[in-house]
Amino acid sequence: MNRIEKTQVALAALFPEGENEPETVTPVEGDEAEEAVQTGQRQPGVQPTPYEKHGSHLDVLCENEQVVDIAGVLDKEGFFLETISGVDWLKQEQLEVVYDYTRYDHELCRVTVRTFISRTDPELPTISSVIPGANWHERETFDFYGVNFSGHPDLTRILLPEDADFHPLLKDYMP
Amino acid sequence: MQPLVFSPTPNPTLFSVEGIVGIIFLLTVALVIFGALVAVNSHRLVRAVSGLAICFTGLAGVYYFLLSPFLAMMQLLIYVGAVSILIAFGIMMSTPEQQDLPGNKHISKLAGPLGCSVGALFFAGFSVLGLNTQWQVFPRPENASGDIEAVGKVLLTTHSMVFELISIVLLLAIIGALVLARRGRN
Amino acid sequence: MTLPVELRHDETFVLNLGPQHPATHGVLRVKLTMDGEYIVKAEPVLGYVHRMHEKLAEAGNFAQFMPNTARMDYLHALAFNQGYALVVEKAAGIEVPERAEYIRVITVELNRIASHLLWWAAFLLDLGGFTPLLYAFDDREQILDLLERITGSRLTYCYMRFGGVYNDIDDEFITGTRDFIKRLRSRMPSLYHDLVTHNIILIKRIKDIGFITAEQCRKYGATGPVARGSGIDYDVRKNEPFSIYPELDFDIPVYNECDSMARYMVRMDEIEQSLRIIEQALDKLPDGPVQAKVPKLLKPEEGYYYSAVETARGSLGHRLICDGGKTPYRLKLRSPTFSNLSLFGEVAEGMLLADALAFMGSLDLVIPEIDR
Amino acid sequence: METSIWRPILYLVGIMAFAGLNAAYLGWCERKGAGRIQRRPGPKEVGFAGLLQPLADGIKLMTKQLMVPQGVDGIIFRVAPVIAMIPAITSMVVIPFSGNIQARAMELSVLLIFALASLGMMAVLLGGWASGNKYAIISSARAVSQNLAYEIPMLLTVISIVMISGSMNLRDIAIDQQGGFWHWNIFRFENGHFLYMWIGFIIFFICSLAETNRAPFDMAEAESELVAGYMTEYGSMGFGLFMMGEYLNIVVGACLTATLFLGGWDCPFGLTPGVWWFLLKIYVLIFTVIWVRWTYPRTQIYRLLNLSWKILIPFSLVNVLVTAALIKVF
Repeated sequence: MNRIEKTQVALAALFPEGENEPETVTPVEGDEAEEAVQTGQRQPGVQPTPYEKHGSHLDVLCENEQVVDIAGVLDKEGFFLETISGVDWLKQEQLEVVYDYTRYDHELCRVTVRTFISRTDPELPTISSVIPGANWHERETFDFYGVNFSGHPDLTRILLPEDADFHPLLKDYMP
Repeated sequence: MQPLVFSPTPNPTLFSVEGIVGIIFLLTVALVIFGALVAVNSHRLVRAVSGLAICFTGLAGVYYFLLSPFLAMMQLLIYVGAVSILIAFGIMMSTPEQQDLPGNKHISKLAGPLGCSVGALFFAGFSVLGLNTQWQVFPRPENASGDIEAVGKVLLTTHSMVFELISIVLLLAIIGALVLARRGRN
Repeated sequence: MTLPVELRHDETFVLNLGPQHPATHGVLRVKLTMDGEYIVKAEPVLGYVHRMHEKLAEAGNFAQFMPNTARMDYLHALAFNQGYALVVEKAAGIEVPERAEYIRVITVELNRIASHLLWWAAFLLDLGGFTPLLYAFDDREQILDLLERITGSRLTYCYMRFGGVYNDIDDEFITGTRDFIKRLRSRMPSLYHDLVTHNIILIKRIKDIGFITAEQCRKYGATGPVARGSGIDYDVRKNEPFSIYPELDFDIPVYNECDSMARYMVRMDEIEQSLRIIEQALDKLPDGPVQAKVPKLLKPEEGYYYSAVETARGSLGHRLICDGGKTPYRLKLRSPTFSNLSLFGEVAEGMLLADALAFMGSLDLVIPEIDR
Repeated sequence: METSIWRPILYLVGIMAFAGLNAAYLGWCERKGAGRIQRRPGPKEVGFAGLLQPLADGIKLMTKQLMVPQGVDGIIFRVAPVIAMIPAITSMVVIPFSGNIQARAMELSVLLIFALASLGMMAVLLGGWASGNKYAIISSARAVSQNLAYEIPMLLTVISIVMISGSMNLRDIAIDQQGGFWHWNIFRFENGHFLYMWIGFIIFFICSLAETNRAPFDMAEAESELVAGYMTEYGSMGFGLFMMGEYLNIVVGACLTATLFLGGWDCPFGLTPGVWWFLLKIYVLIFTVIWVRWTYPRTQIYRLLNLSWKILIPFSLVNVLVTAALIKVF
């Protein structure tokens, strides 16, 4: 079992519903996987993605509360957090938060964790209790998107002035 | 080389070595008085310490004119260079703010006049004494130039007791400082 | 400020280091709570040169963002060029001609050396040594001259294109680069190592200072020389090979001491490794075009793309999300020093002010890259 | 006693001129020296080889407004730079430039120089305090602890020299070393002092670097840590006076080193002693100071203090003991 499969199994344990378990553990080259990744319409679960195409081995779509558990599992597996990016899907009326994880060793494995949250009341649990390095990344996401990370020790503006009252990366933000 | 002393000539002109020496003497005396006034009257602690340092510097000058250059140097080295600086340092490290000292309002109105009159009384008394005393002219002290050998001999013979006592005091001070300084450490 | 020292009941005071301070190399501000000369708490305050590049990316088409990349890490601008080119090429499925890949690697590595030289100079300046600055600038100037010949600029390059590079290199550049390699190799032992690295004051200043464990690196996502100084063998060029790096023979210097000296040594060794890379790439340089046929207006298909490159400061990631339009729907930059600096608060606790600044210097901060 | 007024006036003018020229032109020397060390030309635009640069700098500094920021203690802030200059100039009075060029051969001249040096510390302390700036205060605290720490080994080394010469008069100490370099205190080979005084010389030189706040011991103005230390709030001539005071302190330190260890105005080979040898020695020493400044990085305040308390003071104490013992035996 290589690193990618191991990680996939470890993560799949967080998604108990049988239908989300992938049938095979090798990266799927088929069209279904492709489509599922791109539309963002699929069910929560772990899905292998073609690395050559997307630069990521595993794509995890999860419920909001699960980000902490996933961070815990990945932390235990020796992953580190690369970055957290917010995305504003204005048409679908929701925000997405993307976490990128990878490992230091030579068995390359990149994991993308994604979760969708409401656009009107964006709230997510913080993972900074598990991964202290997430602190600043979450502050940045709060800064740009207004995502409220509950339980964050110091959710203040980081790059924008401390008295800013706007979230500039929202698609409907007009300066 | 002789230390600067007043010339026996009774009325030196201003533009001569004796005249300049006289001016310098008056300057040192003025420095003492000015420094003392600053030290007493200033409302800021650091300024008061500066006044003290000025006063000490003037005193060193007075010692020099009293034919004790060694004492004068020691006055500069210890009182200005060490004591004043340590006091200033202490203030700097401990005062919470550069506040003006609060004027004490509870002093009776009589205090000023009383103090002045007592001071005037002392001044008058000493003046009368000084003017009426038959001053003896002592010969030049032996060690007027501050010869280091003579100082050493005096310290280790005539004043050896004092010298030893001072070392004990200094030793105690060092131990005390160490105790205080080490308290914060593990 | 009317109070010279603001003493609280617990006898600490706040020292505001920056945003204009000689040791922060830019406009970083660190709020230090001090107990005498010891740091009780250190909070970096960011954002003084924030320019919202990520929003700018969403405002134009793909090619229009290329000049912006160099404005972030102005010291290793070509790696930022390359990182952005790679992620867009990945999204749009563009093949890059081999010669272009070689030229990219040569220029990026030259730029890496320039960046490390400038770091070295600035680090020594932090430690109070002014002379090394000018020696390093002397060498860096040679690199800038070389790069100016082919890229047209000296600092904020916009040299890469999707599917290649803007300009082919010529013989003069190749001989100039070879001369430079010879020159730097002859200067490294005497000017850099004898004068500075073996200096007892320098060693005492940075040895065992700024101790970062491998676990701390992982928790904070530190990469680059900071991680490699803590015994982590992580370099995107080896771990996640891109471009022509797999075809070249070079080592990743790793030191296990975890202190500022280890980070210093990593960078010094990396200069030598970069020289090796350039030499091999010049030897192997194939003929051919330097620019693939690419449509003027790119429209990559919908999807999530991630690609990483190794800059002088660590792993630079581009998270690109496309919606099929002609502009990036979302471009997130994972800048290495943003993560590296987030360590600072934890590690600087309990340090002396002078040591903390030496430690900060060893992190190799480029503020515009943190603030983006 | 000859009481001509002209002698003091001539010395006054001479010392002021010497001090002023040194303060101005050491800045030029430093910049030129730094330039050469760093493979660049240094100042060269104003006058031949930039020789008028100090004049230009002086005019610039003097014509700038003396800014007194809000919240500083105005009087002390203005007076501190002046205090920085006084001791350095006054010390020149007792320095024997040659056998017959010395303003005053005081019996306690060594003591006088040290007494005045401690006055200079007062200037740093007051200047830093009056600025009302946290960096300046930290810098003042550093300067005082550094100066106190290095005064002790310096004085101890001087004591061993005084014991050998039997005098605190700089002139007597210099005369004691006349007649070739084997008589100099640094190489002294008589009365049982078998070539160990160079240890004292090194201690003294290190201490004089620290006392004059020069790199690698320039803790008080460590620009990468404390911006400019106690000079942070100073501009124009306030800054200029601090700078000049610093250079003059270096000159005094070099003069003291040359007199105490290098035979004063003596020629190394016993030929034509005179003021030129003295000047040559002090400028070689000053060049060394500049050289060190532009070669080494700065050390750290606690290492600096440890160096003094744990290495220099024990060594200089042993030095005093050995010297005393050797004087007793031979």
